[in-house]
Amino acid sequence: MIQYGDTMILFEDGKPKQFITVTQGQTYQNKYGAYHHYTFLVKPGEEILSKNGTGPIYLMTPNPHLITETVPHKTQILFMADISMIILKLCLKPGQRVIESGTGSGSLSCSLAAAVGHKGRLFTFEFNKERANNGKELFAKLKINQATCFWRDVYTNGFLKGDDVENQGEFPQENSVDAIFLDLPQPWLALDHSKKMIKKGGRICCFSPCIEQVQKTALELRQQGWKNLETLECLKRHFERRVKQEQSLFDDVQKKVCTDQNKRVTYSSGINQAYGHTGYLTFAQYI
Amino acid sequence: MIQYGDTMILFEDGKPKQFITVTQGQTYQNKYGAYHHYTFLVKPGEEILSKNGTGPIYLMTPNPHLITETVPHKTQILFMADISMIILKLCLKPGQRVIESGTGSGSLSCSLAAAVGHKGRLFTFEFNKERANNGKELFAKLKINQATCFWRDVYTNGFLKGDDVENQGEFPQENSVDAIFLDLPQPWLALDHSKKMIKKGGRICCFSPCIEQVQKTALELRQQGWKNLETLECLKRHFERRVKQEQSLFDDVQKKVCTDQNKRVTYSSGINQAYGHTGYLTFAQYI
Amino acid sequence: MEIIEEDTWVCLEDNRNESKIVKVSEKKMVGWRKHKFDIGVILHKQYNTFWKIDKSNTVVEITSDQFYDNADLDNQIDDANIEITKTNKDLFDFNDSQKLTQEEIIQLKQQKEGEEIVDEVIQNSKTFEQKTEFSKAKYLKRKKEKYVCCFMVLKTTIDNVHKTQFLESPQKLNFMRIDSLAFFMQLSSITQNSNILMFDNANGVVVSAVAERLDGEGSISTVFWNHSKSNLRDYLPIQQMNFNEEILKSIKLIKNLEDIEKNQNKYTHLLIAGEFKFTEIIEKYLNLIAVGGIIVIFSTYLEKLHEVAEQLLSSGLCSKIDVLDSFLRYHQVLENRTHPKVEMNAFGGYLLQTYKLK
Amino acid sequence: MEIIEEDTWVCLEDNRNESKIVKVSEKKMVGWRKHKFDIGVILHKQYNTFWKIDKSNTVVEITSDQFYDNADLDNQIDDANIEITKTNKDLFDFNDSQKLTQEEIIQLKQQKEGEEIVDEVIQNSKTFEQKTEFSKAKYLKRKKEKYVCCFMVLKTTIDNVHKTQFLESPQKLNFMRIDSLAFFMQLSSITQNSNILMFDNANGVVVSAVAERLDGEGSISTVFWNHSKSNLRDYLPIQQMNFNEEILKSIKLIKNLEDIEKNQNKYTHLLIAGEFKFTEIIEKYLNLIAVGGIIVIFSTYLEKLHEVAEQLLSSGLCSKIDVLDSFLRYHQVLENRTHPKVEMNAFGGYLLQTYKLK
Repeated sequence: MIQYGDTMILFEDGKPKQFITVTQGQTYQNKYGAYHHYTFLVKPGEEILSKNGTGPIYLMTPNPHLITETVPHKTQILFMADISMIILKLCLKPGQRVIESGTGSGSLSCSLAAAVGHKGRLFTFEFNKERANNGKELFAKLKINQATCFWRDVYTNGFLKGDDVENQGEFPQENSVDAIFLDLPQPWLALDHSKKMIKKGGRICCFSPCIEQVQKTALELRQQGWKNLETLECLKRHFERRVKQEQSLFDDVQKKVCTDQNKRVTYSSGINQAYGHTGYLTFAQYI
Repeated sequence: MIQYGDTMILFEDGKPKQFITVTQGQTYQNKYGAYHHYTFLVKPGEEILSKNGTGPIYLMTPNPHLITETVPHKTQILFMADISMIILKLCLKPGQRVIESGTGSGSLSCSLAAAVGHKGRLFTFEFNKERANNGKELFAKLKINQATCFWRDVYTNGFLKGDDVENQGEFPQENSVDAIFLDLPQPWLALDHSKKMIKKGGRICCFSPCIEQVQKTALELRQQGWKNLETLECLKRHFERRVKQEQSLFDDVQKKVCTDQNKRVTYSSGINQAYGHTGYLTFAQYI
Repeated sequence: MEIIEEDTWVCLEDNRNESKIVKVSEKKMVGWRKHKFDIGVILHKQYNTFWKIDKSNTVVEITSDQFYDNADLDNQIDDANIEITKTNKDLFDFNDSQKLTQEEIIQLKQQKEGEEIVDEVIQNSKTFEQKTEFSKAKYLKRKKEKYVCCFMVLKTTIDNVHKTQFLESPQKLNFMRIDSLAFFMQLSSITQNSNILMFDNANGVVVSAVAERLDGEGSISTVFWNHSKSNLRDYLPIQQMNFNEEILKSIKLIKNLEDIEKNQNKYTHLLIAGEFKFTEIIEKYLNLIAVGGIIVIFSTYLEKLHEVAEQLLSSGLCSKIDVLDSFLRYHQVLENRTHPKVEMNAFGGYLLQTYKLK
Repeated sequence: MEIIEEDTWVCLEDNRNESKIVKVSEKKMVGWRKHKFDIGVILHKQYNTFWKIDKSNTVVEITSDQFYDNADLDNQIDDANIEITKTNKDLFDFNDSQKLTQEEIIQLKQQKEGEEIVDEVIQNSKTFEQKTEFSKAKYLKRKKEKYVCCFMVLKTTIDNVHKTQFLESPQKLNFMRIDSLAFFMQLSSITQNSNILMFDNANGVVVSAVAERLDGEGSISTVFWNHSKSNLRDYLPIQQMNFNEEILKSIKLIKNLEDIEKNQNKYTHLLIAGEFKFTEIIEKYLNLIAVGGIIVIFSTYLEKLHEVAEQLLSSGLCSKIDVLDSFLRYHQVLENRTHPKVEMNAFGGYLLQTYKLK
C-alpha cells in the first residue's frame, strides 16, 4: 500500500510522466481534473480517477527502468541501452561496492544502486554543484540509502576522503571497489585515481560520445596495465503494430467488386525515430 | 539465346557459383554428373540437366549484383551494401565518365560501368599488376567495353596520360570526369590528382575501413575546398523463414491431449551472421 | 558551365541542411521558411551557387564562405577553440535563458536582417557569457541557422529528390530510406533494353530512379496505386528529374490493368515498391515475366515479404530468394569530435529479390 | 586474495578469445582444443592468473606478458611497424602458401611445443618474406593463436557463462544475444522480495541472471520447457554460477504446472525467455500477477510479440507495451586501425515489456 511520504512515479495517458511525493492534504491537477492525494493510498498500479471520475492515472513503484524514463534531464543522459550493458558487463552483484563519476541526472546511479542492492554501496561523484545536490535529493526521495553523492572534481581530487569538508558520509577505501564507471570528457585523467581504488579482478567502464576520447582512454588503460579491453556500442529500436486493411489493386479499379473487404491484417513495423548514437562503452578489467 | 563465347553465371544448388564461358566441345562436371556445353545454348535462366537427368543448373546473364556475388576474391571486396550507396550517392547517370582506384576484384567496377552505361566511360586504376590484369580480363570476358583498366600507382602518377607505355587506351582529360571513387589506404594522397580531373559539381567517394583514414581524408577534402561532405556506413542483414509447430506447454506435460497439433506457423527471423563492418564511405562535391 | 534554364527544376539546399525543389521561371514566387521570394532571380545563373534572402525578401548571391558562415553543417571546419568541458553533458547542452519574448523576436524578424537578429538574440541571452568557447561557437551557429536564410542551388538528382520527399513525409515513400532505394536499384540490375513491369507506391521516386538508369533505351510499364486517375505529370518526382523526351516516352503509364497483359514481349523485370497486395500481383503476372527475369519487392512489412517468398518458392519458378534489410548511419567527422550522428532513421524497410527460372 | 577452491566452476578464457567453463577438482581431466589436461593443477591458486598447456599436456603458470604474446586480442598494443600498404585489400589479407602438409603439421603438434610449431610453419611459408611488417606481425599472432594453447582463469559471471553457451550454440539460448539479456534484466527491474514467475527456454542462463540479482531475497518459480523431467542440476549455467545455498533455495523448480497456481502471494513479475506459446501463458496466468507487476518477454519472432501485445492490450490490464530490439557492435580500438569489428552477431532477438495495471 502506498503511504504518505512515498515518492512514486505517476503514469498519465499510459506513460510515466513525473515523480510525485504523496503528501497529506495535497491535490494533483491535470487536464482531466483534480486528484486528492488521499485517493493515492492504494496499491501501486491501481486505477485512480479524478474527482470527475475520468482520466485514470496510476502510481507505480519507482524502479531503475522507470526512473530513467522519468528523471528530469536538461542535458544528454544515459539511456536504457547503455545502462543495461553497463550493469551486465561490469558484472555487478548484490553486496558489491561501485564508484561512479559524474552523477549527472542520477539516471544511471539508481540502476547501479539497484544492482549492488541494499548490502552494497554506490559512491557517486559530480563536478557540478547543482547536479550533485540534485543527486543527493533524488537518493533521499527514493530512499536509496546505499548511495552517497559527493560534489568534487575527481580529475584533481580523486575518490579518497580529502580536505573538502562539505563532503559528508563514508568514502571508499583504496583497493576496495568492485567496479568503476566514468562518464567524463577526459576519462584518462581519472584512471590513475581509479587504479588506486579498484580491487584485483575489478572492472571499469568509460562512456564517451566521441571516438577520439575512446582512443585516448584505450591507450591509457593499456599503458596502466588494465586487461581484457572491450569497446562496444548499443542502440535501441522500437516497433509498433499497424492494423491494415489489405486492398486489392483490382477492387480499386473497378470500384464494384470488393474482395476480402473485411480482411484486416496486423503487421509490425520499426519506428524510424531513434537515437543513432549516445556513446561508446569501453570496458577493462584490473588483473 | 546463349551463344558460344558468352560468359555466363552458373547457378548450382540454387546459388550463383562461378563464371562459365560457353565453349564448343567442352563439358562441365559437378557432383550431379556431366553437362555438355551444347546443352547450354538455351535461354538464360532455363533449366539444364546433367547427362544423368539430374542436378538442374541455370546459366544467368551476368549483371552487377550477380557479378559481385560471383567474382573470385582472395581478399576483402566491396559488397552490395557499399556498392549500392556508392552508385546512388555519386549520382551516376548513363553517359557519365568515372574514375576508380583501385580496381581490386573488379566487383565495384562492373557496377560503376553499368551505371554509366554504354555511352559512358569508366577509367579504373590498379597498383597491383596481377589485379590490373584480372580487371582487364574480366571486362573483356564480360564485354564491358566502356571500362578501361590501367596498372598504375596513382599516388605518384595520378590519372592523366603519362610516360607509362604499358598503359593503352583512352585516358581521362582534366576537369572532365563526373565522379571519382577511391579505395586506397591513403586517399588523401590522391586528392590533388582527383581535384584536377573532376568537373565542377562532380562528386568523389572515398572508402576506408578505419576511422583514422576517414579523419585524414575529411580534413584534406575540406582544406582543398570540397563541399557537402558526408560520411556514412551501410550494413546489410538477411532474414529467413522458419516454419514452427506451435507447441503447448500443457500438451507436453500431460502427453495425452494435444491441442492444435497441426498448427504450423511461419515466422521470420534475422540471420545472425553478417558483416559488422566493411568501411566508411565519405562523399564530397566539388563546387 | 551549365546555366539554369527556364522551366528547369532545381534543388535548393539551405543552411539547415533542408531542401526544397522548385521549378525556375521568370518572376516565380516561392514560399519557404516563412519567406516569400522571387526565385526567377537565379534564372540563367550557374548551378552550385549560393544565395541569401535579405530582409526585403530579395534573393541575392553570396559567396560559399558567407553561406557556410551561417551553417552548422558538418562539412565545415569548426575552428572555435575547443575547451574540453568538465562533464560530457555540456557537449550536448544548448539550453538558453532568453530575455526576448517570442513576440519581440517576431517583430525583430520583420524589421531586421538575419545577422542583426542573431546579434540581438545573443545580447539578450542570460547564459551566453557563461558558456565555454565551444558552446558559444555552437550557439552562434545554431542561431544563424535559425534566423539567417541562405541556400545553394543544385541540380536535381535522385538523391536530393528522395531526400526532399522523405523529409516532407516518409509515409509517402512507404518509409523507403535512401539505402533501401539504393539497394532496390542494385538488386534490380537494370540494363539497356530492359522491359520492366513496375508497381510504384512511392510517389514516383522509384520509377524516376529506374527511368534515369534505363535512359530511354527500354520500357517501363508503370502501375501506380491510384492508377485510374493518374497522369505522369501528377507525380512530382518524375517532373523534378528534368527528364528528356526520350526518357519520358519510355515510361508507359498503365491506366487500365488489362493493358499489362497486352505487352508483346515478356517483361525482364517485375519491380514492386511499396504496399500493394504482393501475392495478388505474383499470382496474376508471374507468367508474364521472362525466364531469367528479375523480381524485386520493397515493403515496410517483413511478414508480407515472407508471405510472397513462400508463394514464389512453392511456384517452383524461383530459387535463391533473398530477404534483407539494411542499417544506415551518418557520421560527424570533426577534429576531436568524431562520432555517429545522434539523429537517425532507424527503420528503412525490407527488400526481397529473386530470379525467375524454369 | 581469493583462492580457487575445490568443486568451484571457473571460466578459462584462451588466447583466441574463446572460453570454457569447468569445475575444478583434484586430478580432473579436461579436454579442450585437442588437448587433454589436468585442470586440478590450478586448485588453491589465485583467480586472474595465466596458464599454458605444454607439449606433455601439463598445465603450467605463465605471466600475463607471455599470455598476450600469444594472443591477437584487441586488448594488446600492437607495436609492429605499420606500413600503410598500397591498397586497402592488404589490411585484411592473410592468405598463405604453406609448404607443410596438413599431416606434417599434425605430426609436428605431437612432437613439439606451440612456439616451435609456429617457427616451423613460418619457415615453410612461401609468402611470409613478401609480407609487409604489419602483415608479418599479424600472421605471427594468428599462428601463435592457433598452435599455442594458453588461457587465463576467471571467476564465472553471467557475462562469461552466457558467452560460453552462446559460442557453443546460439540456438540453445534462443539466439538471445548478450545485449538482449542485459535489456531483459533492466526491463525486469528485479528488487528484494520480488516473487517471480518465470518461463525459461534459454537453458537456465536467464534464471541464473535473475537469481543472482535476487540474491536469495525473494523467490523464482521457474518453468523450463521440459519441466517434467528436469532438475536444477540439469541446467549447467545454474551450476556454473557457484550459487550459495540461499540463492539456490530461492529457485523453485516447477515440475507440475498446477503448482503455479498454488502460490500464496501474487507474482510481482512474469518473465518469459524464449519460445513458449506466449498467448497461452498470458491466458492462464495473467490473473496471478499482482497489480503493478512487470511482464517481460523475449522472443526470436517479432510476430509472436505483437500477437501477445494485442492480447495484453485487449485485456485492458496493460498500458505502455514496449516492443524493441537492439543493435550491438564491438569496436577495435588500435592506433591508426580503429573500426567496428567485422564479425558481428546481426540478430539478437526482440523484447516486450509492460506493466499490469488495474
